[in-house]
Amino acid sequence: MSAVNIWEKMLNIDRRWIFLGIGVVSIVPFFINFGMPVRTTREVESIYDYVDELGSDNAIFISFDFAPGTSAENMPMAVAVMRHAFYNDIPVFMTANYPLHHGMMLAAMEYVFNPTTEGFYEDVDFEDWKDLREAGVTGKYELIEAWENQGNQLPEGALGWVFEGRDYAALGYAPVFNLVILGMTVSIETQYPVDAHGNSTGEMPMLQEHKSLREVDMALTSSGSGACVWWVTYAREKMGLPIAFGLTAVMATDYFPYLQAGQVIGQMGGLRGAAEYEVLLTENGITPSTDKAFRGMDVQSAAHILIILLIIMGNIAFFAGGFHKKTLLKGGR
Amino acid sequence: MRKNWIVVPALMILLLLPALSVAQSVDEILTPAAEVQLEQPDPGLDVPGTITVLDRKNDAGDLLVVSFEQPLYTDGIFAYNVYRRVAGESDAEAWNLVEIIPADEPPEFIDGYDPEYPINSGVLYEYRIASVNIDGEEFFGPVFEAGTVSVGEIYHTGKTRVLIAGGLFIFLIFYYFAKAQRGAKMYLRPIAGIEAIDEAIGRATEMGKPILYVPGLSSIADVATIASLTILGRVAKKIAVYQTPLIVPNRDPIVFTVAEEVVKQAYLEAGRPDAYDPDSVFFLTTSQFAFVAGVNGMMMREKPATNFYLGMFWAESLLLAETGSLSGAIQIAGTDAVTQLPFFITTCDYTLIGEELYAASAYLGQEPKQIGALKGQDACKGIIMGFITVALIFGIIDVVANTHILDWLRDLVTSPIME
Amino acid sequence: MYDIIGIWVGAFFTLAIYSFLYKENPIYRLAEHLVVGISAGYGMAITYQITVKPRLIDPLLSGDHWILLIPGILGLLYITRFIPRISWLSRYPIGFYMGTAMGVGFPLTMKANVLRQLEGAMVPLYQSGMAWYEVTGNIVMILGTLAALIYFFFSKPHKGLFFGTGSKIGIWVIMVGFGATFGFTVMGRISLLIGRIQYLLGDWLHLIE
Amino acid sequence: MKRTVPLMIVMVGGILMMLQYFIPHQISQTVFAYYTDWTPIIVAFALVLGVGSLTRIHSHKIRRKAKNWQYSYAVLIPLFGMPILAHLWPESISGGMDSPSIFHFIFMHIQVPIQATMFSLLAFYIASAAFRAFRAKSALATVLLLAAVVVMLGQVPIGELLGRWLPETGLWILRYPNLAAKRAIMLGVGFGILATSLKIIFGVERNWLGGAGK
Repeated sequence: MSAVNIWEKMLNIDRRWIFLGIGVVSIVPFFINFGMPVRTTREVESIYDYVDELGSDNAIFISFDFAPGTSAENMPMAVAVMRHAFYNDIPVFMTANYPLHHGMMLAAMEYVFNPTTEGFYEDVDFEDWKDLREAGVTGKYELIEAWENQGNQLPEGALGWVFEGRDYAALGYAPVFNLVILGMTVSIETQYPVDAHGNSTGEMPMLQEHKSLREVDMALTSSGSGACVWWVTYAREKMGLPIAFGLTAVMATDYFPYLQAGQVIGQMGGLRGAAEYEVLLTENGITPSTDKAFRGMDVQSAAHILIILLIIMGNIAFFAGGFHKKTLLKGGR
Repeated sequence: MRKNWIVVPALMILLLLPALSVAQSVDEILTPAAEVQLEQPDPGLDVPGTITVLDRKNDAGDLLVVSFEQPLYTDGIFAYNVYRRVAGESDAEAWNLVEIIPADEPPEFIDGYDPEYPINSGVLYEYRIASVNIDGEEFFGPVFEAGTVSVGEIYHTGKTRVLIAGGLFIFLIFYYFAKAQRGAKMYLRPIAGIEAIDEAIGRATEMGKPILYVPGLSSIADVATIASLTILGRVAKKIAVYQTPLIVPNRDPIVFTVAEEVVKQAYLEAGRPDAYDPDSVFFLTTSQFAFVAGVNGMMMREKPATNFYLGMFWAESLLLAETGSLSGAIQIAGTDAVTQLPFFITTCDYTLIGEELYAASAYLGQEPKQIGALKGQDACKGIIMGFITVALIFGIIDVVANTHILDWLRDLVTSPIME
Repeated sequence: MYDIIGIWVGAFFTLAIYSFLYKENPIYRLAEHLVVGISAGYGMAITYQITVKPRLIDPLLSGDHWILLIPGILGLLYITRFIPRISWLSRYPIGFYMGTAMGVGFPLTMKANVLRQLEGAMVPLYQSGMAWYEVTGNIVMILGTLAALIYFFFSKPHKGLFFGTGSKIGIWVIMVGFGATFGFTVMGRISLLIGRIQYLLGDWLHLIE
Repeated sequence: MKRTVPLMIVMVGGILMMLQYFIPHQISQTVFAYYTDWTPIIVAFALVLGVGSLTRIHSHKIRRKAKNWQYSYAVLIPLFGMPILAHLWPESISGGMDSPSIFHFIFMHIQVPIQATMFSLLAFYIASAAFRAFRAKSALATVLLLAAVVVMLGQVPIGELLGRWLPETGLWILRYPNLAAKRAIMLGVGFGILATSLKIIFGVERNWLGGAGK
């Protein structure tokens, strides 16, 4: 057997062995748990700092602009910012730009309000505090007081109450979303007369206080497609709404021009960006522990190392085997 | 062709912009507000003084700029409540609370953004402002009638730069369209990829093996697909002469019918209609991964000498090119999908990057529309390049001579965000 | 109970897709077809309940928004696509949507993609307090943008100092940019795998936190 | 009627909306308000096109008993089943733990896992291609791969342990040369989009008319 043949055999290995390799590498670190530190970058810090400055008088949008396909990356970003906002009592409007994305919004709420999630928030349905609302109790702190006076008790482990219509409004999907953004620069209520749960938005205290995008302080678009640009083109360029990007890693490098030109205040890129936000939340005592994105970073490290090794080994086999001589084109690069 | 064609339009905007930015400075006349009525201020808190109301420029006649004199003694004042009603109404119920301004913020705001209490064009309003203490008690100041009504404008002066840029763009595109339509010969630089395409066809002929051509996975509406089909015509014509077998699998049914026409036509033009094999162009499946599995199977069985991947690709780019490189074929790729380009570059022998694909198709197709559009876009890129070059020079001058001329140039292209 | 069954069903379909890595098989094919049907069906349901009903049907039934008949009829014309003899009528709504969308987008794209980006490329090379790598970065950024633009400039041969050297630098800069895209794309795909493994090992089997 | 009227609609609509941007006056705002009200309604019907062609392809397959025709039922049944479920129980659209429904179940526990897993298959394929196909064949491809390796190491915590310079260099690449390349591409794409818009508005590009008879 000649030397060339060994290299050729190596390169023609059944790729299911490689599949197995990547599978093993992505499972094992979960059980060893190195917990390697993640250093934060200014791209993510600027979003965190901006949200941290806001309070119950302000309001933000979180737009769920991703499908299930990229939820592993986009969901932790949206969830992290949502928990940050709830901690600071910032009202959150939630939207989705496509029918499938509507489902992701609901899934995010399910996660944050679920008692099995560490550091969850106890959700109060819009209908359940109707009497208080009609009695004119709409300020966050007096609302909590009145609500607890009615005999409601915060469940163990919950970080706080969130009142639908006061702390969040699940607006959901509306078609031709770029036009919806344009329309919301005038009035949110005309674009969303009812929310995803069928509640009348006009009755919501947070909509009465923040009637249009002009009275909103930021929009985060957690996006798996080019739709994130709509927020820049239709809200930022039209009336100056600060925009924050949460992008999948595949998209992240393409949007640096927007960041540098000052069209967005910051950007989270991929799982790493989400992990950075989780680290910031935990370091500042906003969440009791880091979440899924941070826990995935060990695996990410291991898998990157494996792939780099594979590239190096493959190239060695390729050049040592002399395959490069075969296919070279004159006009080629 | 004229050498200085970039300079003319560039100079045009350079000259126009400063002129307009001067014209844009606002000339608002202060209208003294008439005093209508005076209420005795409560001894509790001092109340605001004169309220000034101005029309806001560049609006639909639905905004007013309201400012007021802060009281002398601001002790204990927590915020100011601003009320508005239509002038002349006597009903106390008609007062609407339109804005709450915290005491530490500037005493000015734009009224009319609240969709519940809109301002109507041409209607006269009156205002009154109350000082509010921490308990929410209100101490009203005097009522003032607005000195002006809101009027809508016909042209938005803040958007001049966009207008100029847009107008210039439209002009350039149509100028080159017309020029191309008149049959003027326009220069396009030769694209290296075309040379590689010819060479790869030759290689396949020498080896007597087939050529695989994948026109992307997108629909006919995609620019990349259209460009790819133009190139397919040219490739097929060459192949017809050499009588090399051709394989063209399709994912989109409409693209399939067009591709079939294109190949048939190419064989006809090459004078070899008899050599056309009706099975060479075919529809495979619409499912993305099944398509890849099918094409990969063909690559391993037929071992084509050359693979072309031109058009729109998604995640499948990686799978196709990997199998192709294993089968030892020469691979030429081209797409405008930025995320797929790195994979093509590392796996293929030659890759047409983004716009090069369009340019290659315009170059090969020689269709006046395509060339005209390409030239028009080139002219715009030329202007952008001109600006960046000048900015670079100004930037160097700024550092060396400690001047601020770059800011001046930047202001020329900066369009304000707020309407 | 609802959740537990849900997670088992989800795990089944996750593994069904992964079975493709070993070999194409009927269960994979079933999952692949289901996802096409469900996503289109879900889209149709949401669009009807959220758009068509509250924005068109309810106002029309209430009786005083007759003007909505115009968009309603225009929309219905889409359906003529399936009737070959009058299928050309579907061009009306397509034309309306295309024309207006392009018209609305034109000035905004000009502003966000062209003017703003030009503005962003005109940064001062040096300001007090900048680190050396930021200054070199700015120079690389400005020259790189210029060079990459030259590479995509087709009206001049790539010869001479400006166009020749420029386009050569341009392609290098583009390659470094693509390197970054490559790295991030790999990272993104791995992240999606991590998400699924967390689902299988955590939500389903409870082996990890 | 067949060609001229649609071309007119495109042109009038396009020019009107372009001008509207520059005119703040009330009339222009009213036109725009109508536009934002109507377009979602019109576009909602476009969905019928996709559903129609799916139905056509798969019912055709079933009728002809083409290869794997049984799977076409797996497309058609949920395609029409989902809207029916939603119509019978409209509250299931809002989903959530409070109102478990079949509709929500199918979305959360079939659609979401399948779609999320589909894309994660690529992690495996990238690994295989890394070994078998990513080649430093030329100087340019080498630069690309080197930049990729630096960025990949810089983005994960282990890069930090290998040396502080790795993440720093990775970020520098992202913030400067990457930005330059992407901005040039963005400008090129921007002009491409603008030129295509113009061609469509002024009827130079008429491809979109196709496919519906001459």
